[in-house]
Amino acid sequence: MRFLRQTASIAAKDLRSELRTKDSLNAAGSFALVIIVLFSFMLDPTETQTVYELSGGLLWLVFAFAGALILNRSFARELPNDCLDMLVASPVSSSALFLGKATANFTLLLVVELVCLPVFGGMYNLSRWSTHLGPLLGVVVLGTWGVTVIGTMFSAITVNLRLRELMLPILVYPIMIPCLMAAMKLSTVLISGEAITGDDWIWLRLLIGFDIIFTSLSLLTVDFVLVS
Amino acid sequence: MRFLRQTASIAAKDLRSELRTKDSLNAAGSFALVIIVLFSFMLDPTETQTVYELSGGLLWLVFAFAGALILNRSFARELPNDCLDMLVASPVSSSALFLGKATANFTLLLVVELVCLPVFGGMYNLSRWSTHLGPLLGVVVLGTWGVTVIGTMFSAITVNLRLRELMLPILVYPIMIPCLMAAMKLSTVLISGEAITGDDWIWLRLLIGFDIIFTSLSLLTVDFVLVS
Amino acid sequence: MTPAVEVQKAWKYFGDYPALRSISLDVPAGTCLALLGRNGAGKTTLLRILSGLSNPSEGSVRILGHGSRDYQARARTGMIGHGIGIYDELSAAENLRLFARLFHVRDAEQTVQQWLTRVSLDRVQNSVVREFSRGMRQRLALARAFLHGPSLLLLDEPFTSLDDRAIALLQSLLADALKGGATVIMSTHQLREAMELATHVALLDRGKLAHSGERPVQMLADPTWLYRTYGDSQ
Amino acid sequence: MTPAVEVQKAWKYFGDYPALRSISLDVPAGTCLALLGRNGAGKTTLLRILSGLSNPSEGSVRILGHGSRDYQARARTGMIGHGIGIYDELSAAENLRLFARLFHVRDAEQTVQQWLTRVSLDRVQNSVVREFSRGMRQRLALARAFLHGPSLLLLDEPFTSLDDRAIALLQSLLADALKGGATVIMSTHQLREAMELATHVALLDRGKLAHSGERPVQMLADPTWLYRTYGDSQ
Amino acid sequence: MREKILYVLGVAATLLLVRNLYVIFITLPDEQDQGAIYRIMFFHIPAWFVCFTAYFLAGVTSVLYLVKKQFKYDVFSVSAVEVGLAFTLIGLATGSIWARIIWGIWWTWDARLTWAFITCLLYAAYLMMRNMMDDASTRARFAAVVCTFAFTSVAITFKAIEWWRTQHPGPVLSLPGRSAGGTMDPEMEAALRLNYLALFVIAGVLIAVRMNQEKRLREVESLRRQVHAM
Ligand code: HEM
Ligand SMILES: Nc1ncnc2c1ncn2[C@@H]1O[C@H](COP(=O)(O)OP(=O)(O)OP(=O)(O)O)[C@@H](O)[C@H]1O
Ligand SMILES: Nc1ncnc2c1ncn2[C@@H]1O[C@H](COP(=O)(O)OP(=O)(O)OP(=O)(O)O)[C@@H](O)[C@H]1O
Ligand SMILES: [Mg+2]
Ligand SMILES: [Mg+2]
Repeated sequence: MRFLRQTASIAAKDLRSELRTKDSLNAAGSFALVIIVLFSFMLDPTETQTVYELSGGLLWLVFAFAGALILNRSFARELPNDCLDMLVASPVSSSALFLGKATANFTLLLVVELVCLPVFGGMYNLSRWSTHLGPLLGVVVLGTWGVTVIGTMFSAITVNLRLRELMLPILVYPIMIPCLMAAMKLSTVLISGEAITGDDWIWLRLLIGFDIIFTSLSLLTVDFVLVS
Repeated sequence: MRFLRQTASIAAKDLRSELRTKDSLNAAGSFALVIIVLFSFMLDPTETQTVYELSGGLLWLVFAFAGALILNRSFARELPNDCLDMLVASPVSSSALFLGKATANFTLLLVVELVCLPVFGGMYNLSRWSTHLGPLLGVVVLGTWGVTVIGTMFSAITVNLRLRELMLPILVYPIMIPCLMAAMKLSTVLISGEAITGDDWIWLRLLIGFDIIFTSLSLLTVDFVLVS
Repeated sequence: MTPAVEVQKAWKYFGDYPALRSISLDVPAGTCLALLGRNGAGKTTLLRILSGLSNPSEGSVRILGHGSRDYQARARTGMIGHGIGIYDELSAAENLRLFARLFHVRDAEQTVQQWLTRVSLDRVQNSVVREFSRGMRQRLALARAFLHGPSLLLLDEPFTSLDDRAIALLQSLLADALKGGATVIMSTHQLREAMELATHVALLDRGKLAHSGERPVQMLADPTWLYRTYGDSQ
Repeated sequence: MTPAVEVQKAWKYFGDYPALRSISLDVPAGTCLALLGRNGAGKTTLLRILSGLSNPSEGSVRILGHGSRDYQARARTGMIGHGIGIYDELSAAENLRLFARLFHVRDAEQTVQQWLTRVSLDRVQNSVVREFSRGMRQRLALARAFLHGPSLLLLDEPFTSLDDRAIALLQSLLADALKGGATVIMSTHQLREAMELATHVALLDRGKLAHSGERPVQMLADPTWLYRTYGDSQ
Repeated sequence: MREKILYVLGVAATLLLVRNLYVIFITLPDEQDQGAIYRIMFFHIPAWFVCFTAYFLAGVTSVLYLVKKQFKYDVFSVSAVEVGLAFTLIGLATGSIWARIIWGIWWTWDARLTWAFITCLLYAAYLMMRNMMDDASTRARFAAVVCTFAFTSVAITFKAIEWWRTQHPGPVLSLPGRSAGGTMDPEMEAALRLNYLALFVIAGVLIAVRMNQEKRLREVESLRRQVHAM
């Protein structure tokens, strides 16, 4: 109970300082639009088949990129006035702190994604993108959580000099590959208007397993990262 | 002379402190590699024609994304101890400061790109990618300089913003699109093993013109950004 | 009565460098300890261990009878570090509310208002901290540290860059806290300000505890007396 | 002789808010001016203008006879700000070398070594600054500011978090610089330390110059005399 | 007095617009190829022209701000960009509708369209960035630099039809500095020019109103700061 309330306070704090004004929503929206314009230069948007085939990949590329930007900042935000010290010294357990920050990042990322999704569908004339909206959102949520957990952890590691050498930040993004890969495959299928069948279930299992494993791993290790 | 030495000192300083921690280099490098790997799974590698057509676009998208990670840090690095103040207060002109930082970013970005290029060629079985290596490198250098100049300039502008991670790409990409577009087109041609001919010269002219215009614009205005 | 802080044979290594060397220190409840020592002596390192930001490499630390990372110890400790520890993007009131919630302060809103008034920031409570001058931020940091009525206060160079009025405020806050039975440990170089409150002093010298005990009377007239007497003469 | 610093009717607006209001101040070469004022009075704003980090909205500023952003003015000015202005990822020696090069110091390497010894950081010169204690960083910041033998020194609260030895060091550095004909302008809240050197004082009160002139004798015995006499009584 | 002139101008322009609407929808005949939909041109083309002019003036005043450091230039830049952005949105909307009827799709990644869209995003980002800065002086300086850079995008949008092969129609008006154009029916062109005038004046009035508001905003902000300082 106490744990949950603290987690919520931390998350609320992070979200509030991002959402001060409606800045972040606006920013997220234009970010999505800008990236979508960039893609239009890469692809020939009139070849609908190719666009459908790449759709999941492009979508998650945007998500991963936006994620990398937002997550990199997550703990760095605490540095200027040594705020992280105050949080760690307060009666908040490291895991509540981590979960709170992860929740805030997750929410921000999700907002960006939910803005991107329809814009992406609309501007590329992917008429079938919303036929399996429920499952698609499910995949987005699962994939985003995976990206968030790893990214938040990485963000915590980079603020700690000692661990930076030990834990090889260069591994962080590659660790996300299974998660991104699964999310991409599933999204491509769903955006193309098909249902998840036979072969694709394994991707879903991979995605869920990934989320569970890395969430537990992070919660177990975060105390070592934050308390020196 | 004095100008060049100061520029070199600033660039050396940035490179040295980046190479100490390798933060943004690692982040940008591993992020770029992840994208390349993921897309190689997404694309059907047997459709060689499609892959060749997409190659330039994909490559520059990766560069642009990786670039944002590096550029975000460029001025942010100066914040913690108010180091930027010391640089601005020293007898270094704002333009030397800017050029120094741009040079450092350029080098870092180029390193990431030169690592990505062969990996990209290899993973996608683009057997012809290195046939026009010289011109390709030329295009990479020109394109990267464009990206860097704009990115460094806007890094200075956005460094104090709440949402600088998102604001940087939002402001920077629209402005650098001509440069990215030209670089994409030229790279596609060169990676496909063809030479730059007739119609494509306009892109090269655009690229060079872009570099010149924005370098001068930045040098003219940077003083207003740095001195309040 | 258990001492507020019990440190036993605590060592702290950074790599191979021992920043603290076998520190044993008991701070009785209700006292005010001035932690003195030259730059690099290890004051901050010790305070970070006491505040649970860092674990000693060897030795044990008990805070108010609990382990240094225990909820009970943390909830009753207040801290001011080198940085002010408040968020620039949030308003003054939001900052305090956040910490009130994290520390489970009862009547959070009322306590926050009370403290805002106390540090005379009530009129600007809804302004973003970024707009504050350094003095205003320092006052807010004080309010943040005292908000939950801590039984143990850990202050790392609290007088730094406060003007005369703010120093008077801090001293009165500390005096009130001491009167209420709290224990205060502060590191400082501004001996004169510290000596007005300190009942005990401890002197660190390159990681070792060179002296600890009640404040010698000589220090009131001549604050550097301790350095000269117990400090390394180099 | 031209004054080292000439400020004429300088205003500084942040938006429409005047942080400095018509400041006119001449600082004769070779003097040491203590810039006093409560939190938010505008000390930092004025020092930033003098150091060329910011232009006055109105009025004119001459530094050593040049415009405030001129190469000649900048090359002969040393500065210590709120932040210490050194890079955490570089080593002590690398930091100094960088600034030596930026300031075109002759015999850079030798000067750097000399200053490292002077601030007793020669033994840790190759350690990354991040590992230093606050006092060590401050000493390094001192070395950085004095490295190029500036004729004008602008110091924003330089005594902050220095220990007795470091304060003595800074005071001796300043005394040497003054003896060498340099001009010093420092803002501070630690009046006692400042009064040992200051020949002149200026008091800012919410953006206005409330008083400036030679240091009144009363201030030696009672540093807050100025505040009480010229400061706003609120 | 100034306010009164503004109101009078605003009313006059609105009246002109009403008259133009009458001419456009009632008097003018349908066009031979496009039928009734061509009428959207009377809004599409002037809207773009007005917004380009606004961006151009904002660019000029931005440079002036950097040189002279007077807030009135900054005030004009924001106001012009905001009004310009509104007209950009009108241009995009009318263009999209037109495209839907003529080409059968709402949007295509044609060079002109894409650049118009990029310009829109860029100026939206400009306004967003301003919102994120608290100190008016910093805001004005940085915004001025961004505005100067952003103008390149306007230039490219303007030139896109000449530089790339686009689906979007080429020049129809004869403008200074343009070789092609001048292929329009004189009666239509007259109506078009009158509508130009109406929209221009309306934009001008809007900018002036917005400038007043911006000035007030800054005054309020500084009063608040003064209260803080006490
Ligand atoms: C969303 C879709 C569209 C966008 C973003 C768009 C954008 C623009 C822009 C930026 C201009 C500026 C002209 C200038 O001042 O040089 C323009 C002019 C014009 N547009 Fe569009 N347009 C769109 C759709 C259309 C369509 C569908 C048509 C007709 C088939 C059309 C016909 C014209 C014409 C005739 C001009 C005037 C050309 C000139 O004289 O320069 N537009 N449009
Ligand atoms: N960048 C800025 N933007 C807006 N207002 C500012 C800025 N910098 C300073 N101010 C305002 O200018 C006034 C003077 O601030 P300044 O930092 O110069 O005070 P100070 O005398 O140095 O105070 P302190 O002793 O706390 O350091 C304050 O009211 C502050 O809020
Ligand atoms: N994170 C760290 N990594 C490596 N060494 C460190 C670290 N933190 C402190 N040290 C070293 O430990 C020693 C004690 O540092 P500490 O900051 O505790 O000193 P201090 O007494 O607080 O000094 P000051 O008065 O300057 O604040 C110093 O030699 C410092 O270099
Ligand atoms: Mg310390
Ligand atoms: Mg100050």
